Amino acid sequence: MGKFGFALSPSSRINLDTLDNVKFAHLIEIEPDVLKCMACGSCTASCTAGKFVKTSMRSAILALQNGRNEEAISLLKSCLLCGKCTMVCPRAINTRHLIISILKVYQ
Amino acid sequence: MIYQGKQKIWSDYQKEIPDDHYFYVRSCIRQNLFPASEKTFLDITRNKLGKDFFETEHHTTCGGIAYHCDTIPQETSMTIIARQFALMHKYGYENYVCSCITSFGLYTETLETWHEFPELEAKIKDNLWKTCKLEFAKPKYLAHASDIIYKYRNLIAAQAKYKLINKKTGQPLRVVEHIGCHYGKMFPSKSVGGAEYPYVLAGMIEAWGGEVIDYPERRHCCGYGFRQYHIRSNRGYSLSNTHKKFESMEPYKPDMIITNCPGCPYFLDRWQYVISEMEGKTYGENGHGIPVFTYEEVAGLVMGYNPWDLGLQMHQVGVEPLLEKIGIPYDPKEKYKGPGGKDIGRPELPTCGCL
Amino acid sequence: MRERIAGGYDNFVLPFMIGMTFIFIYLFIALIRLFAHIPPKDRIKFFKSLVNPKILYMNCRDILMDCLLHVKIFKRNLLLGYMHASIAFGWFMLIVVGHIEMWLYVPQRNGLLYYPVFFRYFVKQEGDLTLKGAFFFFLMDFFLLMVLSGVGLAMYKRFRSTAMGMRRTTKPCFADRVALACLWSIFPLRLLAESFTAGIAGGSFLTKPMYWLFANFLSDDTHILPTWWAYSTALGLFFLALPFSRYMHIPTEAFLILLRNAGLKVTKPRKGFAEAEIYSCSSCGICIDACPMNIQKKNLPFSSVYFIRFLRRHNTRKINQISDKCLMCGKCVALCPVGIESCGIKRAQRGTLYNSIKHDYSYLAAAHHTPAGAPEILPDNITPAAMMGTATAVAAPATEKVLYFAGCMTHLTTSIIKNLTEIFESSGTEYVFADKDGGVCCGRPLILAGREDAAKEVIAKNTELIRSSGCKKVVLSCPICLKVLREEYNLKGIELVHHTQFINTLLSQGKIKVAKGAGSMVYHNPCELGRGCGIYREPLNVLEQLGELKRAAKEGKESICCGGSLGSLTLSYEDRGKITQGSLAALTVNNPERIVTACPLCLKTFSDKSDRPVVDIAQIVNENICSVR
Amino acid sequence: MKNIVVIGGGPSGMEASAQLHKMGYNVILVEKSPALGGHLAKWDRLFPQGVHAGNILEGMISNINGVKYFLNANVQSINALGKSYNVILDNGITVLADAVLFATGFDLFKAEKKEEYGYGIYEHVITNADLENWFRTKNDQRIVENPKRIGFVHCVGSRDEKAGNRYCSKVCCATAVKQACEIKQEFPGAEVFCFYMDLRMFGRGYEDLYLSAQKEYGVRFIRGRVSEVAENINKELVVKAEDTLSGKPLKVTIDLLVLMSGMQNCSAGVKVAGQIGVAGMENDGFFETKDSIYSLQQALKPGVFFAGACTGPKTLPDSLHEARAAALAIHTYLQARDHQ
Repeated sequence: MGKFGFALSPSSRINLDTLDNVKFAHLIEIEPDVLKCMACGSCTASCTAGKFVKTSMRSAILALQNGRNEEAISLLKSCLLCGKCTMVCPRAINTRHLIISILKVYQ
Repeated sequence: MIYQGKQKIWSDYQKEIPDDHYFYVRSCIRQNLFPASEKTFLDITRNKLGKDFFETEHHTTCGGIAYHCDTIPQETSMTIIARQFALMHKYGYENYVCSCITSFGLYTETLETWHEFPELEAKIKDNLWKTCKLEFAKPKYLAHASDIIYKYRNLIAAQAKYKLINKKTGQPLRVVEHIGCHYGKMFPSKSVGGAEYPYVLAGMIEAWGGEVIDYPERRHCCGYGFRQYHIRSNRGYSLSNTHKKFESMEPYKPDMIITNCPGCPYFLDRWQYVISEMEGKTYGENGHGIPVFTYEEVAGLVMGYNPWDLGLQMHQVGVEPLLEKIGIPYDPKEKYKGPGGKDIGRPELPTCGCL
Repeated sequence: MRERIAGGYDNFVLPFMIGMTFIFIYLFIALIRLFAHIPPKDRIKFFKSLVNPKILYMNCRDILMDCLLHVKIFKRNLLLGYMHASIAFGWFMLIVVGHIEMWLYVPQRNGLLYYPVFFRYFVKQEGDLTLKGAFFFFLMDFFLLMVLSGVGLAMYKRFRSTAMGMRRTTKPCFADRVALACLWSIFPLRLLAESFTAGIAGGSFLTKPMYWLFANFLSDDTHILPTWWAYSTALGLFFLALPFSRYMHIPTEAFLILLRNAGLKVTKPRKGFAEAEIYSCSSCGICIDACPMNIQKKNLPFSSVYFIRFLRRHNTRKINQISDKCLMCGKCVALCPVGIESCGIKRAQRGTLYNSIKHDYSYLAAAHHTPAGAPEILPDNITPAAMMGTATAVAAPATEKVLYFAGCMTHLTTSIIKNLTEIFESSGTEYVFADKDGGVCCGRPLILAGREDAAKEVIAKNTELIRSSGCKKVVLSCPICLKVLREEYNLKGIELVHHTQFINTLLSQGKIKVAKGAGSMVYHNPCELGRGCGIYREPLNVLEQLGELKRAAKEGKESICCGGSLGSLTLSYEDRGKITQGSLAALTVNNPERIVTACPLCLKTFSDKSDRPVVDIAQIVNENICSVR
Repeated sequence: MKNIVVIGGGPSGMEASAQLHKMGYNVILVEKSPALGGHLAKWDRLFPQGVHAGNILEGMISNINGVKYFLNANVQSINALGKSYNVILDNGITVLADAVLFATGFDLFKAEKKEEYGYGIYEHVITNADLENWFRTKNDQRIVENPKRIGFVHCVGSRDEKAGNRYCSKVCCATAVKQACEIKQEFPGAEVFCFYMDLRMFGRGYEDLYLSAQKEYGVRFIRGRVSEVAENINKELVVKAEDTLSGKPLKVTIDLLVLMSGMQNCSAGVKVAGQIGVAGMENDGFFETKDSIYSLQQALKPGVFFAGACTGPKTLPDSLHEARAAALAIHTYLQARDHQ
C-alpha cells in the first residue's frame, strides 16, 4: 500500500491478447471435444462432486479459453469422474477424458 | 482512423450554440483547482471577443456531486437547478452556460426529465415558488463553456500569438483530448460531435494548429468516478483507471492533454505523480509527465496570456517543457508569486517533472 | 533296438542344439527378470503355493486342461479345440514317449537333450519286432499323425478361419511367420526323416508304408542325412524365433498358471505378473471377435491381442492409445483361452498415465448421506455427528433395515429408484436411502481411469458412511458400484447385493408375488453385473416368472457391452453409438417386445437408440406385482 | 389478360413473376437497380451448405424467361383505380394492374449508425456484405494480408432498441458462422472470434454448421455484445465486450472486424407503398399483413400482396416459399374477383 494507503488494483479483465495458446492446442490434439462445448451448463447441474464444492466442466473450458488455467484446475480437481456429465451433455462431449486430459496437461 | 468517416459523424451532431448573451455559472471545484481558468474564460469572451457574459454571486452549486453520491434526492437537486434557471430569467437571459461538466450533465438530465415527466416539472415549479418565491423558467439554450470556446475557436485563432506547433520541428503538437463523461455520454445529441468521437475539444485543437491523437482508451473515464475517489479504500480503483488510460496513450507520445471537465485535469495531472511514486513510471518525454490543461488555459496560452496568470503553476506536472516547445516565454522567478508578488509557496516533493 | 551311430552324435543335431541352448538361456534370464519385478510379498506367496497340495493339484489340472488339451477352446469350437489340442498334446506326448524309448533302449544316452528327438536316426532295429517295440512305434506314429492333423487344420484355418468359428484372425508379425513356417515344416520333415529311416530303425502304420513308398523310387540312402538336417534346422530355427513370436506362449502359459493359482495379480503394466500374461498370449485372436468395438472394422487394431503385441514391443504410443480406448467390458478376458487379464493390464497402464494427476477431495470430509427425509428412520442413538461421518463417528448399532445405495448414474434414471422403492414398500422392506439427495461416487470410475490413489480416498469415505449406517445389508442399483464395493471396500459382515438379487430373494421368500403378464422380453446382461460380479442366474430367474424370456444372439458371459461403458476414455460418441446398435441388434434377433436390463448406464444408453422399450428389471417387476406379503 | 405488377427484382420478385407467368398472367417486374437478383447478386455463398449464390441466381433468371421486366426503373406513382391499381413508372410506362405484389425486400442496416463499432472510421471494420463482396472479388483494401485475428459482431442493428430495431434479423447468426468458417478457409492461421448474444441456429443444418465452426475451424464463440471498438497505434482494433459466461470484461486486439448488419424494411419500397396507404408496422417497420398466421401474403388493401423480406427478416428459402405462396394467393384472389 505504501505511503498512499492504496495501490493500483489488478485488472479483472480477460485479456485475450496475452493468451498463451500452446497448451490449449495440445489439449485440442488430445481431446478435440473441448471445442464442442456450447456452455449449456448441464454438466455443472448434474455434477456429483458439485453438490459439495464448485465443480464445473463448462466454466473450466471457458477459463482455459480465457487463459485462467489455475481457475480451470480448481474447478476440476474435485471431480470424481463418475461420468454423469458425459451422459447429460447435449453435444456428447467425452467429458471424463477431457477432464483427465485438462488435469494432465495443465497441472 | 478514416477522417472522412469521423467528419460524417460530426455532421450528425451539430449543436446549436447561440453567439452571444449568456448567463454564466461557475464550477464549485474548478474555482478551487483551476481558479484562473474561469477568470480567463470571462476575460477572453468579454474583453477579447466583446461578448456579453453575465454572472451573479447569487448562484450556488448545482448539487451534482451530492446527487451522484446519493446524498440528496433528485427533487432537491432539481429545485436547486430550477433556482439557477430562475436567476437567469430574473436577470433577463435565456442562454445558460455552465463551467462544470457534472452540472452540464445534470442540467441536461433535468431538462430531459421535465420534458418526459411534465408532472414532475410542475412539482418543481411549485417547490421553487414555495422555497424561493422565484418565477420558474427554463433556458432557451443550454451550453457548456467548452461549447462556447469551440464556437469561438476560429475567432481565438485569429487573435492567437502562438500555435500548438513544435517550434523546433514545425510539426503540430500531438494532443490528447479528454472529454468529461457527463458531457456527451448521457445525451450524445446535446454534445458537439456525439459521444463516440466528440469534436468539441478536437475542433479547438485543429483550429489552433495541433493534431488530435486517438488512442484505444480515449473513451475511458479519467478515474474520478465520484464514489471511487471519495472513499479512500476505493482510490486504488480510481488510480487504476487513470493508469489504464496512460498505458493506452503512451505509444502515441502525446505532448499535452486537454480536458473540459473539473475532475479530469485534476486526476490526470495528480495521478501521474502518484503513479510515478508507486511504479516509478512517467509517460512524457525525458522522464517528465504529460502536462494536462483545461481548454481555457490552452486558449489563454495561444492568445499570449502570461502562463503564471493562467494558474499553470498550480499543476502537478510542470508545464515549462511544453511552453518551450511552443515558444511561449515565461519567467521562472515569477512562477510561485501570487498577486502583488506575494510568494505562494512551493511543492514539497517536486517530482514527475515538477520544476 | 540298439545304437546304430557310435558316440551317439552327428553334426546335424547342431542346429537343434544351438536353438535349444538359446531358448534355455533366454528362458532362464527371463524368469529371473520376471521374479525380480514381482513384489517380494507375492514372491513368497508363489513359492509357498508350490508346496501347497491343493494348489499343486490345481496347477496340474489347469496345465493339462488348458495348456495341453485346450478344453476352453473345445467348448467354443470343436474343430478349433482339436486343432490346438492335437498340436499341443500330440507334441507333448511325442516328447514323453521319445524319452521313455530312450530310457528303455539306450539308457547310456540319458541326459543328451537331442537324443530322444532324433532317436530314430541313432538307433537300429534288430531282430524281430517285439510287442513292446511295436507298441512304441505305434504310439509315436499315432501322436505324430495327431500333430500332423493339427498342423493340417492350422494351414486350413489360415485360409478359412470361419470354418473354425472365427470371423477374424490375428495378423501375424514377421517373427510369427518365421516361427509358423518352422512349426509347419517340423512335423512333415520329421515324418519324412523317420520314414526314410524306418527301414533301419523301424516304424509303424505311418512311417513304414511311407518307407516302402519311397523305397520304390529312391535308389540309395543319401537323402536320409539331409532330411534329418532339415528337421533339426527347422527345430533350431523355431527355437530361435520362439521368443520373438507368439509361440512364446508355449513355455510361458504353464508358468502363468502357477503364478495365477498362487493368487498373484497385475501390479505393473509391463513387468512381473503382467509380463507372464503378455508372453502367454498365443495371439489366437479369439478376443478380436469378442470385442464389441470391432463392429467397426477400423477398431480392429485396438483389440487386446494387438495391445499385448505392442506391450511386447514397448510401443508406448500404441499401448496408451489402446488402453485408453478399451471399454473394459471384460468380454475378451472372459473368452480368452489362456485367461489373460488384459483389462487389468490396461488399468495398470492407465495408472502410469493418470494416477499422478492431483486431486482435491478435501470436501468429502463434510459429505454425509442424507437418509430418506424423515428423521424417524434414524435409530435413536445415532447422533447427527455420526451421520455426518465426522471424526467422532462410531459404527452405529446394527439395524435390520437395508441400506439402499442408488449410485450416481441411477440418479439419471429415476424409473429405477421409483420402482425399486415401491418394491421395498410392497415387500415391507424397511430401508434407508443412502444417497437420496446424491452421494459420493463409488470410486470405480476413478479406478477404471487408472487413478487408484484418488479412488482410495473416495472408498474410505464411502466405507465410513456405509458402516456408520449400521445396516447389515446394502442393496445397490448400479453394478459399477457393486463391483467396486465387493472388490475394493472392506465391508466385512455387510452383505452386498444388487437389486436383481434382492428381488429374486423377495420372490423366493414369497414377500412379493408377481403375475406372468410382462409379455415377451430379452435380458441384457450388463458387463459389470455379469462378467464383473458373476451375477447371471438371478435376473433370469426373476424374469422367467414375469413373462416370455427370449434368447439373445449373445448371452451370459458373451453379452455385448451397451456402448455406454465408463471404461473407455477416448471412444467417441459416434463409435459408442455403433456399439449400442450392434448390441441392440444382437438382443433383438428374436424380436422381443421389450429389452430388460439391470444397470442404469445400460438403460440410459439403450433408451437413446432402441426401437422398442428398454426397462430396468425393477420396473418390470413392479409393474407385475400382483399381491404383497 | 390480367396485368400484375411485381415491385422488386430480387429472389422473391423473380420467383413470383416466374410462377405467375406460368399461370398465364401478364407480369411486369420492376427493378430499381441495373440488374436482377437483389442482395443475392451481391452474395458469394449461402448457408448452411455453402451453395454458390451465383448458381442459384442463374437458375432463377433463366426461370423468368418471358416475363417483362424493367431495370433501372422506379415506381413514380401508384394509385387505386376501382379494383385495379394505376402504376406509372419513371421510364414512362403506365400499367393498369389487377394486382400489385411488393417483393421489395430489405435494406441492410447501416452499420455506421453503430458509431461505437467505427464502421467507416476505423480502417479494418467491414460489414457482412463487404465480406461477401471480398469473397467474390478478393478486392478490399480493408482486409489485410494474413490477419492474425478476426472478429465477428452479431446483432449489429438487430435486437437493439437504440438502433430502432428490436427484432432479430434471423439470418445473421447463420451468416456469421458461415463467414467465420469461410474466412478461416481463406486464412487458416487466423483466430476467429464470434461475439454473440444468443446463437439462433434454428434451421436444418444450421446446428451442424455451428458445431463444425467449433470443431473443424476452432472458431471461438464469446457470449457478449461488443461494447466498444478502438483503434490502436498499429491500426489494429481493440475490441471490448463482457464475457458474460465468466462475468468478466474482456479485451482482444484483432486485425479485422466484421459487423453483421441486420435487416430493415426497404426504404424505397416503403415510399411506394405509402402512396396507396400501405405502411410499415410501428414496432418493426415491416409491412403489415392481413394476419400473422394464415394470410401472410395479403395486405390489408385488396389486390396488394407481399412476398419476401418486406414483411420481416427471412432466409432465402423462406422468401422463395413466400413468392410461390404469393403467386397462388394472387391467382385465388383474381379468380374470386371474377366470380363476383
